Amino acid sequence: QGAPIKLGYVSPQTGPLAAFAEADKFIIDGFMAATKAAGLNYEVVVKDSQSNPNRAAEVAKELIVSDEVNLVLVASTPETTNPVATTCEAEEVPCISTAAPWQPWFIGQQANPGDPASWKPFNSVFHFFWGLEDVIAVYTNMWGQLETNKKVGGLFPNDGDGNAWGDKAVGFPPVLEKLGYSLNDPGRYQNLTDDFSAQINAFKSDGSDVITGVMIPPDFTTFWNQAQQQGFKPKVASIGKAILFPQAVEALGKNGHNLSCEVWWSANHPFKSSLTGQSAGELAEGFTKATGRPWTQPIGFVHALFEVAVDVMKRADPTDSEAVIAAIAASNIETIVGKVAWDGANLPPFAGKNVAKTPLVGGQWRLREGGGYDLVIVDNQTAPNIPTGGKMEAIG
Amino acid sequence: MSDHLSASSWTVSTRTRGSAVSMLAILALVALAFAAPLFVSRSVVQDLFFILTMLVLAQCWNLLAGYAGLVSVGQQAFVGFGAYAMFAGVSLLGMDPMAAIVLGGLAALALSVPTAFFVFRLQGAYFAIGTWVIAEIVRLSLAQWKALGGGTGTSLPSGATRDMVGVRFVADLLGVRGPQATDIVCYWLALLLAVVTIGSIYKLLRSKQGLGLAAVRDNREAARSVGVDPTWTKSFVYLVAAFATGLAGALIYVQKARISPDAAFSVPDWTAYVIFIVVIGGIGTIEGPIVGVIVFYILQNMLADYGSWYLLILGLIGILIMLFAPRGLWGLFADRTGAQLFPVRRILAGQPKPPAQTQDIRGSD
Amino acid sequence: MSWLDTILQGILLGGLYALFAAGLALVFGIMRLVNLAHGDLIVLAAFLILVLVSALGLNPFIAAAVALPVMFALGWALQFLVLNRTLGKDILPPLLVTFGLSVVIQNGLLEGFSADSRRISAGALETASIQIGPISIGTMPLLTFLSAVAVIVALNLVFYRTSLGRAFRATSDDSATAGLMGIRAERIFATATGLAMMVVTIAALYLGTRANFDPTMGPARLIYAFEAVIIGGLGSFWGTLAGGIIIGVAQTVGAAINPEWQILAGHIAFLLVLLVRPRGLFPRAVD
Amino acid sequence: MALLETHGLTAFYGDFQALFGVDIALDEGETVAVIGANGAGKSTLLRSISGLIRTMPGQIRFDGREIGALAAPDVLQLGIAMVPEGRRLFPSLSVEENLLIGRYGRVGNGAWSLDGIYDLFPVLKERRHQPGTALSGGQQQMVAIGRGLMSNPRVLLCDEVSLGLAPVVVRDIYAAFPKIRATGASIVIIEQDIGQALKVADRVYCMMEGRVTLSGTPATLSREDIHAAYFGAHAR
Amino acid sequence: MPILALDQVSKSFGALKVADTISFALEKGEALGVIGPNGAGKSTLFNLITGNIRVDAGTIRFDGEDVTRQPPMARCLAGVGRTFQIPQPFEKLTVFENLLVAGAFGSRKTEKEVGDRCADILVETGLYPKANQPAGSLGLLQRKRLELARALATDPKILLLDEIAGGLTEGECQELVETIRAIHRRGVSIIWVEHVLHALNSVVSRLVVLHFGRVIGDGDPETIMASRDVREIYLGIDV
Ligand SMILES: Nc1ncnc2c1ncn2[C@@H]1O[C@H](COP(=O)(O)OP(=O)(O)OP(=O)(O)O)[C@@H](O)[C@H]1O
Ligand SMILES: Nc1ncnc2c1ncn2[C@@H]1O[C@H](COP(=O)(O)OP(=O)(O)OP(=O)(O)O)[C@@H](O)[C@H]1O
Ligand SMILES: [Mg+2]
Ligand SMILES: [Mg+2]
Repeated sequence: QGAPIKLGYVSPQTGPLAAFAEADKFIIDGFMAATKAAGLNYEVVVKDSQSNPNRAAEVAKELIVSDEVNLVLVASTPETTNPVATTCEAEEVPCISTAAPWQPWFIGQQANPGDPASWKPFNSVFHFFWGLEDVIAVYTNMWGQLETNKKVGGLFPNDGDGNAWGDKAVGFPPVLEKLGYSLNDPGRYQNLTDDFSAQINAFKSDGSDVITGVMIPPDFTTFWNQAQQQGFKPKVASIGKAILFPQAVEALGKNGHNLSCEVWWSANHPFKSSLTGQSAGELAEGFTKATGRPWTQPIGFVHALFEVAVDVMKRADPTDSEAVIAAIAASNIETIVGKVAWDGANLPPFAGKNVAKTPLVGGQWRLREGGGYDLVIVDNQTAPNIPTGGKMEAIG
Repeated sequence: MSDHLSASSWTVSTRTRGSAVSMLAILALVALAFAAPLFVSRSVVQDLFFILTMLVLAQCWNLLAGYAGLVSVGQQAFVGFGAYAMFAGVSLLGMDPMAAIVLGGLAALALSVPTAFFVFRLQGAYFAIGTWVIAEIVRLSLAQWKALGGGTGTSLPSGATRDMVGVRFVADLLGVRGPQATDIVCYWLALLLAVVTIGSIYKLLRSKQGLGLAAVRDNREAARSVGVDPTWTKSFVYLVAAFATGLAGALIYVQKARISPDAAFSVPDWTAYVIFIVVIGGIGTIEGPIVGVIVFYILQNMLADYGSWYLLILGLIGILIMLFAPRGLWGLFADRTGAQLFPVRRILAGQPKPPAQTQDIRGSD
Repeated sequence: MSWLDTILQGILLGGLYALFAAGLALVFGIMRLVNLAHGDLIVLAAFLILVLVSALGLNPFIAAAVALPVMFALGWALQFLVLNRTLGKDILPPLLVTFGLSVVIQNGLLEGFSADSRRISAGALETASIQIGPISIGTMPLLTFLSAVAVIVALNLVFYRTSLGRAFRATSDDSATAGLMGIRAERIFATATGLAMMVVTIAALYLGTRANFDPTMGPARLIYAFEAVIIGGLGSFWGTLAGGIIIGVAQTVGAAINPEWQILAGHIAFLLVLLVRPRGLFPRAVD
Repeated sequence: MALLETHGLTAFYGDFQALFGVDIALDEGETVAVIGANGAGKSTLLRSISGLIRTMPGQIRFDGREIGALAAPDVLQLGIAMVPEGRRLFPSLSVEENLLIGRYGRVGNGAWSLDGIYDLFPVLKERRHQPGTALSGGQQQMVAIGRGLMSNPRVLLCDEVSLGLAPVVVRDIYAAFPKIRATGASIVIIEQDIGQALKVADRVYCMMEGRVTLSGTPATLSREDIHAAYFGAHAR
Repeated sequence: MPILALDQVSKSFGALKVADTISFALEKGEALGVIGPNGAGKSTLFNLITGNIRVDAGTIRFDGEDVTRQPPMARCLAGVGRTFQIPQPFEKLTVFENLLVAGAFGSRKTEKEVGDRCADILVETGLYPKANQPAGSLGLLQRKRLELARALATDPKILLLDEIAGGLTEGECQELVETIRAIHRRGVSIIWVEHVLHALNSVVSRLVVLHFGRVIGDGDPETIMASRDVREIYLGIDV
């Protein structure tokens, strides 16, 4: 058997993004148990990015240079995935990344993000997740279920996600226009803004029925409260990132009811782990049992990251980077988040090589009797194999 | 007073007994460091790069706070600005990264001129806050620069660092892969920058300007009365520190190859850690930051896996040292042993003239 | 009407910043102590209120009232045991010690409460508002602003109408001579920091109910607080309120032009004020 | 036994020794003057007593207690107030506030109140709301004395209260001393003006270079003795 | 042409007038004494002459040139040397370095060029044994000597001395007087503020009396000392 296969894993375990990594230990423990049971010899070197892009780049370099890992895995938000992937690309070390929409990942690593002609594919880094086109489709499908005036207010911050979502070429604006929605985008605000009266005034005077955007939780809370205070009550609010985690929705008190968001993964997704054979429900339940906390969406993707890694390593000599890279490119595997294959399906040609897409559906947070919220899948037009749990409802 | 210059035989020197020995030791150490990539592993080179770049930042901050009394909490402005200028040079102008590093330094220098104009209107604590606000403004402004990714950030064109001047040569010479050769070239640049920075600071401190700087720090009013121009003296130091900080920032980001406003203008990474390094080692000495950066590196390696405990302990150590050993570890050591690697004291030696010659001015008792 | 609303919202926002800044102004004015941990202390107080709310099921306002004496004691001890040792001619020791303290508090909170963002629930008040003509004013922002004014009035009363306030000013002027009057400077300083922590608690109440907070968000607000204090002029509480309002209005007006300008506009307003008046709007006659 | 006495009092500023074994005594109700040249150590003596400079515990006794090691606020609480050299009014406080601050560490309910001070120095009443530093030097000195009295001290230490004041003003200030004595307070004054000192004091100490070189009642001291004690043997 | 001429110089701190239309001139090589009660504005007058404080009104001419608007650095270079009443040493520098700063900056020379002269001044002022000690470690007397030494190091044409004899013993005072006389003999003009009158009067040939920021007397020491104002206001002798 010889030396163990060394995987390096970077995620934001501390700092503001720590919620994304809360299942890391649970998943890696499960991964080690499963591989051992299967007679495989793996070692995982875990590094904490501290939610800091500088630190993420440093630890990636450490993984490559000191730990000499065979493959780097990285998850959660462009702030973590991009510095790590950039480092791996420069070092010609294979890297698989996930849990960030592919545009901020791919375009965000281009030298001149503003000039599509200059974009180049990468050699050794790969990403699987959904993209903006998916979230746009999911959101507009959800909105389509309701009667609205098709006026949309956009809240896009000046960060990796916000710039991609609001991008005039690849983001929301062109698609919404095509579908007959009018988008009111007042401009990029900075994260941790204390006042949204400018946006609220703009949406109010426009009479927007729909609000969308990709916000960090504190900003959405600030916005949503202020909107209610100012008497601005849209029918739909579909917000990325901010209401990903149940705690963030609970922080809104009763005002979180019927907020909608994209669903990357849920306990009801009809997929199984290729590694442990667990269903999505079983994985989620295992997590809750182990930690006493409710399941969250990133769990499935972190698990899938390790599934892909094992699958790749089965098909290549772990010590041969070229071979590993080739094996990643040739992947075609059913994971707990669905099929992962870098086959260029549903992607523009420039991203086809490095990006694989997973299915995305839409959900709404529903206030449970006796407190707490449930995430109910309300739209599956983009992935009919994922069952819905209800229909889209307008906010109060 | 010309008659006073005649007979006496004074000598003034800054050397101490051990200083020639320590100079030799330092030279040997630098030579060793230069040769290091030949016999140490890549990860050691990597760590040394980190140590050297942090050392440059720490020396610059120490020059400001320790020698000029300018407590800045906005040095990240120059790190980030230098780094962004380097990115602009490489990505937008197609420059070689090596040249773009120089561009980064110059850009930071250029930024420091209007900045100095503003912050030198403020005193003490106001100065500190002023520098911080300026850094925020620079960060927010660069976050609007769409060509370099705005708030998202951007990466260097893949291959840019591999095509950097000298990398191919080093790769062939040492028989290493491209990325490793890039690391080695960056390391040598960091070494060069650190040596030149320390050397220049040392030279500055031993020069007339350094003396004036010390006088201004000790007593501004008295300094003005003996002909020292405090504003000019401080501005000069501020500009020099900005230039070196910008170079270091650009170099650090050549190595990282990815930039975003939050990363490049990070207060913890480029100012907080730097302050800890200086405080732990000992403020107001050249040796202090050197000791500090080594201790900091060891602490980071020992504690980095403990997440927030690491920072918590670092914070506590900083507080304790400030309260109980305000002159830092090097201060403790130097107080016990009197050791000095970089002496700047002007020691007067020689004999006063025989009393007969001073008769005319002292009078008889 | 839109501009009126923009400015009004800016003024209300300025109340929040002034509240953040008032404690800072007190400590800065009396001891020349630049407390870089101020933002983190606000977050700490917010967590204290949160714990009281969730553990005892208290109404947040009552919880804040309970937290007031606790924070006073904490501030008193902090100043008496630690910060008093750093006071002197040199501004560096207090700066560095409070900086270390900031790191310690942040990471201590991270250990204790994780990085999750939290919120103190104020129930229906959160979204309530008052309609005045075409403009609606959020009840919470209004309460925040009124609290800021109340805090400023209270601080002014304490500072200028009580014997404690006289002792504050006297000690600030000349602590050795104050000692001759029977004033124990260390305790006066400790009391000042204790008071500042009470203001911090009030600020924390509004920070915590307004939006989510997490252990690392202190410094982001600290800079606005410093700006408010400096624009206002050392030791002037009304100046601090004015400073907060200037920054708040600059932000909302900047945002109305383009949200990209929101935060930048606040900082630029700060620069402009200082360019014209390097010692702030209402500097004290003697320094 | 004397109310306040020093035994072999020594005092240092860092390495510099300013007092070399000073013995003085003050009885209840008595007024004592300390005279001496610039730098003789007079202010240092008062600073030591008032706790601004810490000394050996046993070197100063007040009312039977050793107070040498006490800090200034503790000394004040025992009933010793000081009017410091150079007045040292608090610039951020108004005249009235400067007076009120004197009451901060007040010991007991004695004779002195705001009204009492305004009776003593009527001119202060008119200017009560002005900043202390806006007053003329003489008025400032009145505030400083009033501030010292507000704590109703048993002993009032006055350091050069007539320094740099016009003679008329000096007369006004000295006119107040009998009234202060009438309340039973004991007083130590430091005075450069020897004539003035001899007029108000029951006893006089003369200091030079950190030592007491002469003491006695005004009646027993000749001008020549004082002059010798003042300038040392080589006086011109 | 006088080396220094003040014309109607005024300065107030708030309501407090510390210099009130002061005018006088000093000839080259003259030694002038300034006396007056504490707080009369003597030190302030020095600060106005050196530029550490800006005048509110009036002009100051030095060596024929109007220096009213010049900063202290420029006036120092032009030849104004001063001591501070409360000594202001550069505490972390050694005594010798204190002089080097003054020498190098105050006369626009290199350290090398002024080293010897600074050392000689140390000997002259009796500070030589302390040359390599930090100035912060000096006692008050030596700090005062250092003030004088540092002022001399700038190679002044005029020397402003602020109460440097206070607190000296008789013998030390005598020594100081000799030193100042020697400096004076080399052609340096002197203005000396001093309360130790016998020392002052053994050096100066003219006295100016300040009171509440006004010049109330200007003349030869004998007449001034005998004048009614001075006896009343300054000496406190009953007339
Ligand atoms: N803070 C200080 N640091 C060092 N030395 C000091 C300090 N204060 C006073 N001295 C020195 O101590 C000695 C005694 O000073 P003190 O002030 O007691 O004299 P004094 O008799 O009150 O003189 P004066 O009449 O000038 O007020 C003097 O030599 C003085 O220079
Ligand atoms: N920077 C300042 N701000 C306000 N007032 C000042 C300032 N400097 C001096 N003063 C005041 O100006 C007056 C004159 O002070 P100055 O120091 O010139 O007196 P002086 O004649 O030198 O007295 P002394 O003999 O005690 O040294 C004093 O009342 C003093 O308090
Ligand atoms: Mg005295
Ligand atoms: Mg004076």
